[in-house]
Amino acid sequence: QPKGNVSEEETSSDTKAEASDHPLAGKEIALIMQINLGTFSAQYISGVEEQVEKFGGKATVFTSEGDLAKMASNLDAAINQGVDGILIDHGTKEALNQGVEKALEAGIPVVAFDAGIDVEGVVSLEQGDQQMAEMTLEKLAEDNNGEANIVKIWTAGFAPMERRQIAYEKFLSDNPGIKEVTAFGAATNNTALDTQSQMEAVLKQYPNEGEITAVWAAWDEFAKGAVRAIEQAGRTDIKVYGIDMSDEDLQLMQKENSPWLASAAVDPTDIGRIQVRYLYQLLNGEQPEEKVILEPVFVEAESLPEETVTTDKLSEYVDGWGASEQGYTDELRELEGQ
Amino acid sequence: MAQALLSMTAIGKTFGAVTALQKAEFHLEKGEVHAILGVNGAGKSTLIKILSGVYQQDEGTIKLDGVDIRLESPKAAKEQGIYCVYQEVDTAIVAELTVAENILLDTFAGKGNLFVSRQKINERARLALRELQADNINVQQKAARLTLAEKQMVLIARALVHSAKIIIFDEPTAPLSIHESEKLYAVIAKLKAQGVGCVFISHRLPEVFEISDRITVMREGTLVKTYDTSEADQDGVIEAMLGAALSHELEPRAHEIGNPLLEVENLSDGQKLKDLSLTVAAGEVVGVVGLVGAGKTELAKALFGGTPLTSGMMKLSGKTAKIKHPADAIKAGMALIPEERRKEGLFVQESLETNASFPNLKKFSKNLLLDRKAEKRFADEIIERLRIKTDSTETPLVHLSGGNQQKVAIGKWISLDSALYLFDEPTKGVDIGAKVDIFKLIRQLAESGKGCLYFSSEIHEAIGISDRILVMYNGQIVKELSRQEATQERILLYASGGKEELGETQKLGERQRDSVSV
Amino acid sequence: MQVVEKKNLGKHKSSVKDNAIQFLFKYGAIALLIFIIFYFSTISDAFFTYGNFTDILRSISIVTLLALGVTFTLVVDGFDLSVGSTMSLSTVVSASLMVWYDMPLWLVLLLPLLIGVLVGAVNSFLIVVIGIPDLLATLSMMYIIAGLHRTYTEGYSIYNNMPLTSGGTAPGQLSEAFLWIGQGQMLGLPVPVWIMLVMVLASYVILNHTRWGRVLYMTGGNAEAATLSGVSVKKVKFAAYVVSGIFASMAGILFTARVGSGQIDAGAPLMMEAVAAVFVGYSVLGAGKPNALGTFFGAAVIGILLNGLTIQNLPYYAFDIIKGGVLVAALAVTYVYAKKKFSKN
Amino acid sequence: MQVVEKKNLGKHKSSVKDNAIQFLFKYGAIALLIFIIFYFSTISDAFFTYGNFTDILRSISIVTLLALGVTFTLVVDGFDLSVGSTMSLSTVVSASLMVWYDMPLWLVLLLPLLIGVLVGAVNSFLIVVIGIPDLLATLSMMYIIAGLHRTYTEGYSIYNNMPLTSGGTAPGQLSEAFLWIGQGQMLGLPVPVWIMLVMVLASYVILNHTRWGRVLYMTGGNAEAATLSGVSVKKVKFAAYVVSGIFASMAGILFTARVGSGQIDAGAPLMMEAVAAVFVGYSVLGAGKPNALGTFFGAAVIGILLNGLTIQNLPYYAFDIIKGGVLVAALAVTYVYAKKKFSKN
Ligand SMILES: Nc1ncnc2c1ncn2[C@@H]1O[C@H](COP(=O)(O)OP(=O)(O)OP(=O)(O)O)[C@@H](O)[C@H]1O
Ligand SMILES: Nc1ncnc2c1ncn2[C@@H]1O[C@H](COP(=O)(O)OP(=O)(O)OP(=O)(O)O)[C@@H](O)[C@H]1O
Ligand SMILES: [Mg+2]
Ligand SMILES: [Mg+2]
Repeated sequence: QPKGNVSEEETSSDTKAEASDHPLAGKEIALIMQINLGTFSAQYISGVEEQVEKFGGKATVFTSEGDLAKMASNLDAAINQGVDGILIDHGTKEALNQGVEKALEAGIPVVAFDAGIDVEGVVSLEQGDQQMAEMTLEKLAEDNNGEANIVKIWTAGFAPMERRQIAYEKFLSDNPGIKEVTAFGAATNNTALDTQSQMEAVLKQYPNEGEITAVWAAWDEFAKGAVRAIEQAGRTDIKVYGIDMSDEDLQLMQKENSPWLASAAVDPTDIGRIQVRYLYQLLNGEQPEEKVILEPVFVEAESLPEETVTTDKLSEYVDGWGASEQGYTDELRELEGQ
Repeated sequence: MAQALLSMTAIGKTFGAVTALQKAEFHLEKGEVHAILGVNGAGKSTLIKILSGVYQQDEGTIKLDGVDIRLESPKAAKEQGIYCVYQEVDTAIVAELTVAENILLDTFAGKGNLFVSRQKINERARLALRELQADNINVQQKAARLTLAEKQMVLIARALVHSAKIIIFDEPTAPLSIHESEKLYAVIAKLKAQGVGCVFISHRLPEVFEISDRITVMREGTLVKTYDTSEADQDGVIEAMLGAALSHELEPRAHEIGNPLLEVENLSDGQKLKDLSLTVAAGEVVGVVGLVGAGKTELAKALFGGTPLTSGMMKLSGKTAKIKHPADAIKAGMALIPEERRKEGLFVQESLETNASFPNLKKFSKNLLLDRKAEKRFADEIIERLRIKTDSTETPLVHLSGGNQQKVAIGKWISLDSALYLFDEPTKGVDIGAKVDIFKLIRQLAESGKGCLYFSSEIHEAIGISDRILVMYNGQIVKELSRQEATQERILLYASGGKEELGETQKLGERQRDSVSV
Repeated sequence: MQVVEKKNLGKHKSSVKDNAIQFLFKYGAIALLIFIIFYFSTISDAFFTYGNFTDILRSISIVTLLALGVTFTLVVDGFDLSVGSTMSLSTVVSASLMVWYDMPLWLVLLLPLLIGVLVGAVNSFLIVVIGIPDLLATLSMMYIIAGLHRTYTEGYSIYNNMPLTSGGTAPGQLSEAFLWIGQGQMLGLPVPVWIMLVMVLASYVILNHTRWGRVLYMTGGNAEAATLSGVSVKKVKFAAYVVSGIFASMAGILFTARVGSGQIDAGAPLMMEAVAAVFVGYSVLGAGKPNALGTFFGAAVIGILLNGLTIQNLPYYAFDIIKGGVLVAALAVTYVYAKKKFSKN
Repeated sequence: MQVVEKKNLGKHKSSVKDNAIQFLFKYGAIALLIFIIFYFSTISDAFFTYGNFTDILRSISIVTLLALGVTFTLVVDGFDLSVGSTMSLSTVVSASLMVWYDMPLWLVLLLPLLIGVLVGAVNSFLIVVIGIPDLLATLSMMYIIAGLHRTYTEGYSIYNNMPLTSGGTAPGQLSEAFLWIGQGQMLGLPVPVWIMLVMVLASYVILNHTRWGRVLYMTGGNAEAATLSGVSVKKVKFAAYVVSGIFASMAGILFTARVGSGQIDAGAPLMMEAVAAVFVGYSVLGAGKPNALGTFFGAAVIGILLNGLTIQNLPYYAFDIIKGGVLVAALAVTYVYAKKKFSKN
């Protein structure tokens, strides 16, 4: 990647706390990821790296191409290497518990995100998945006065997806005016494009206005594909409500007449930052709560400005975005300053 | 003396550590047929590959019409008017393309119109085939469906569509029937009359003597002597080829013929083979002769379980044998030395040891694990028994000469001690010296009480080795002749279709009389 | 003479069965396609419409381009597994040229194509000069290029005015003219469909009606014979891999223009699909070998099936079964016929 | 005589260079491995430790099993692209037997293996009876099995007491004994490492030191000659594909036991990796052909490289470049040597 058109002061974060010699400086942090896909992951990694650097440490990324066995091996490798702290992104408890226990035995603190790990002493971060699903579905119902025919794009097999599904089912049974017309979805290596093709076929199947009121996408990669398909078909009557949001998605939402009306998400960069903060709390010998729910933010197309903004500027328009203070303690803040 | 059309002087060529040619010479006049003779590996093919631009000489000069030329590629050679009909037809045929496309193959690589018209191609191809009197070949079919002889015709036609100065024929008659060979001789005569210089390579001395004007003999990569055909005699030429007089007299036969070993009744395969019956006794060599395409190979394979039968009964040593697969045949005590040894008989990338032990691996692997020492011992044994020339038992067979490979293909069956051996054209492409070794081996087998079936289209050789001869024609056994009755004339008569065509075959037979090789 | 007569006799006897097989071989694939279309049409009104068909064509345009490249390499008896990665590389490069460097359109189109040429050249270097078998050489390149394209973007996908890792935002956007390539319409058909049709036609003419095509098939059919006929097999193989690289790059550009951003790893899942399309194409009109029209047809069959099945609401996870089933059926027809043909000589 | 003398002369002259190539060919791969290990050891203390090495071995155990299967099919001159899908199928089947049906351990182990046998049988049916080329047949099967295993689970991964689509939760859990296979230790080594080592050794002995192995290699070398030497090529190919299916199933079981749940699509990404391991293995000890020790070695090289590079903090997106580079290097040595050898006859 090239150097951007950056004003000088922004790059100053480059001159980081290398020279500092506070007790928590120079820590090596391993980030073990199950899958590294798309802008969401890239932003998440950058959040982790940024926060670790601020604390004067160094982050190493282990990705596993979606392969849990490889993820478990990567966890082992990190432990062998004697890193100072471990961050886990996704995965399952069955695959990782053993390694996590080994890490704790070796005195390496662990913070996990969306991994469902239930080992004592591990801090687990979770997005408010049910809450996000509720937020978007409620908005959907509100926009359509409680009467809507919707298409669900969702896939099984991932813990967060399944949590979202629970909220979805509950919502449907509570709101009999909302009907599911059809549902599809597959997490492929090319999710957005495959979703687009399938959505096109669905649109063909329901060509008349009113047959589909809205699309509810349980993942932003799904939403992207659906949005493109709807745009290409020139359908202005169908709206999209999604969950998760990366910088790229934001651009899509901001486009004029974008069908994508709302999304609920936690800023991926923030997730990374917060996760690191909890790790440093552990490193600092503190005992934070073991289950942390990340507060989702609801982003509506209406509230976005005319000109394009990126997620790092989004906080100016959307409350609670990118400015999460979760996980900070006074001590940590002090550390950052050094 | 008039300017020679072509002079190759002091040609040298090595492949890695092997010297294929050394100070080789070859001269060709306009309008002559010039034969090249030599044992396997003498360098004939290498020489003509240099001439046709496939290889480049390491040293020496080539002059065409007195001008020095350098033949960097087959294309360059063709631009000079030098065309070649290669020994191994399949290397030069593209099976997936049509006959017409194959005939005009050379034109595609050249310059000229980018777009190709199918009609034009077909027309030109038809013309060329007509000239060869082979217009029965449909030019629009895929070349994959042609017989070997037809493929050879396509290659010859390929040379004819261009105005060639020199056409090289590398063993062109090997796959052709007598009738087809005759046609080829006529074409060569015509080319000769047009002033084309023809190079003709063959292991069949009689035909060489019949059609060539001059004969060049090569040995160990260099020229031995060039004869005017009218002044040469066969024995002299053979001596020049071998570097010594040929001692190919087989001892008179002395062994006993025993009980029937193989009895076959009414065998058919639904395709080529029809209603064949034959017997082979212990200690007997039975020759199965027929022209090319008579179905000998099919019969050998069918007996060995390689192709399914539609009817027929086989008995081995008096017991009915159900042979559905070569494995059954081997169990029943048979061994087949197939015609195409590289394709069917051997694992050429593997060592002699590996090849030799393969048919009888059980013997070399007690309790499953392979016994490498026993394998080596056995390999050494057959090297000694068959006088195989090789530097070690671990050399991959690709490095061995054709004759020696053939010996391995035979030797690998020895460990099984089979009762019945089927030899399919064991002397094909093998030079005279090695041939004699192979004949001796077959004799030895017979003397030790084995039965042998010897399939061959070399009638003279078959007469020499067999106790009894079965003549095949069109998938049937049309005649059985005892050793005493068998003469070339009679065999040829039956082999080419029986009595009713007596007049014509007689004529053919006479011409063929001396055109049977040594 | 007798031999010839016998042969003909044999032919007549078995002709009915043979003809059936021959017919199946020649028109089976097309009959299947018609049947599928017919079936879906009776089930859903939405299926047999102009709009749906142009959509299907558009949805297969990218994979068809990729498959055409694979076709060329298969024609010369090679195999290009690296097309997917090459497409990914071209996707991110074309996007980055606009987004990061604000380059003019002609450069944005030209540079990825040059990269395609380069990949083809490296592939053929490994194959022709070093002597690594095609499958293995292009497998290695598949990994290398996949790594390169991720390294180039540092794992990010590329989109308008994206924030850069070094801070700040990227200066450029995908231009309207560029997006038109992937999303525009022309004379009643989407632009990608035009591009695909032109490329299929061009490939067909080149492969079937020019000297070059003959040379390519000849090289694939029997490299030795081709050499003896004055063909430089190395150059021909080189050309085929370069063509393959170019097609992969075109597919990448089209992908970027279609989705409006430079997604990483875009090509990886399409590679196997392209290969499948080519193989289904073997069975079209009795070709029995890689051919441009067949490839298009193969892509179309798969595309139509997926479209129809989606309309049918078949669960996505069953799609692969159908895809594999079609592939097996097409291959079985081709090779059963090939066996018959072979055993008849 | 003259020829022979020349030969020897020639040999002596070029012997130094030849020997160097021969040496590189024979020991190059091993030298490379030693160098890599040495290099990483100097850079990181954590690298050259018992714990790290057993972890590396455990991390390659699954891919090695898969690769052993591929090795068997390559030995008979086939190619099994369906191993990845077969592994996925075995993964979800073994998990579902416990979670959905609460089956006893022996059934949980046996049934997936039977499925592997079945897949191998279908593969070889397509190849041997129908006559579809190996690559194409197994490619189709790859799709079909991938679709089947997703259809079986309806796209869900399978985990302890998962909720069922029909309502309620699944009755079973992965048993401790089962998990021990993937996560346990025995005599100082992880159980998967034991399994892998035993299988590598068994494959090595079978392929290199028994009659069966010889028959497999010869069938691959020249099927026609093997037939005429009394080998039933069909049965041999059948056996090779069945072995491949069994190894893939074992890999799937191991995967389930290792991660404690039945992930869908677990095998897909491992297929290419297994193939790469086998090909790197060609160059080990100058084999120049598929071989069990080489395959193990190939998997180890890739595993060690990835481990070392991760420790080095090389960006993850560059890994594929390294993997591809190692593959190219190994292949180049093998084939440059093969060319030399060939041009020497
Ligand atoms: N490509 C090659 N590489 C190495 N050695 C070769 C090659 N081609 C030929 N030779 C060697 O050169 C010598 C001459 O071979 P050539 O093929 O010219 O013989 P030939 O006279 O045509 O024999 P035949 O009667 O068997 O056709 C042999 O020793 C052969 O092994
Ligand atoms: N695989 C094949 N493809 C095409 N034609 C074949 C094939 N096998 C045999 N033939 C043809 O069948 C006929 C009988 O062949 P066969 O090989 O049995 O004859 P043969 O008497 O052994 O002759 P040859 O001297 O050539 O070995 C020939 O016309 C041959 O060209
Ligand atoms: Mg020769
Ligand atoms: Mg024969």
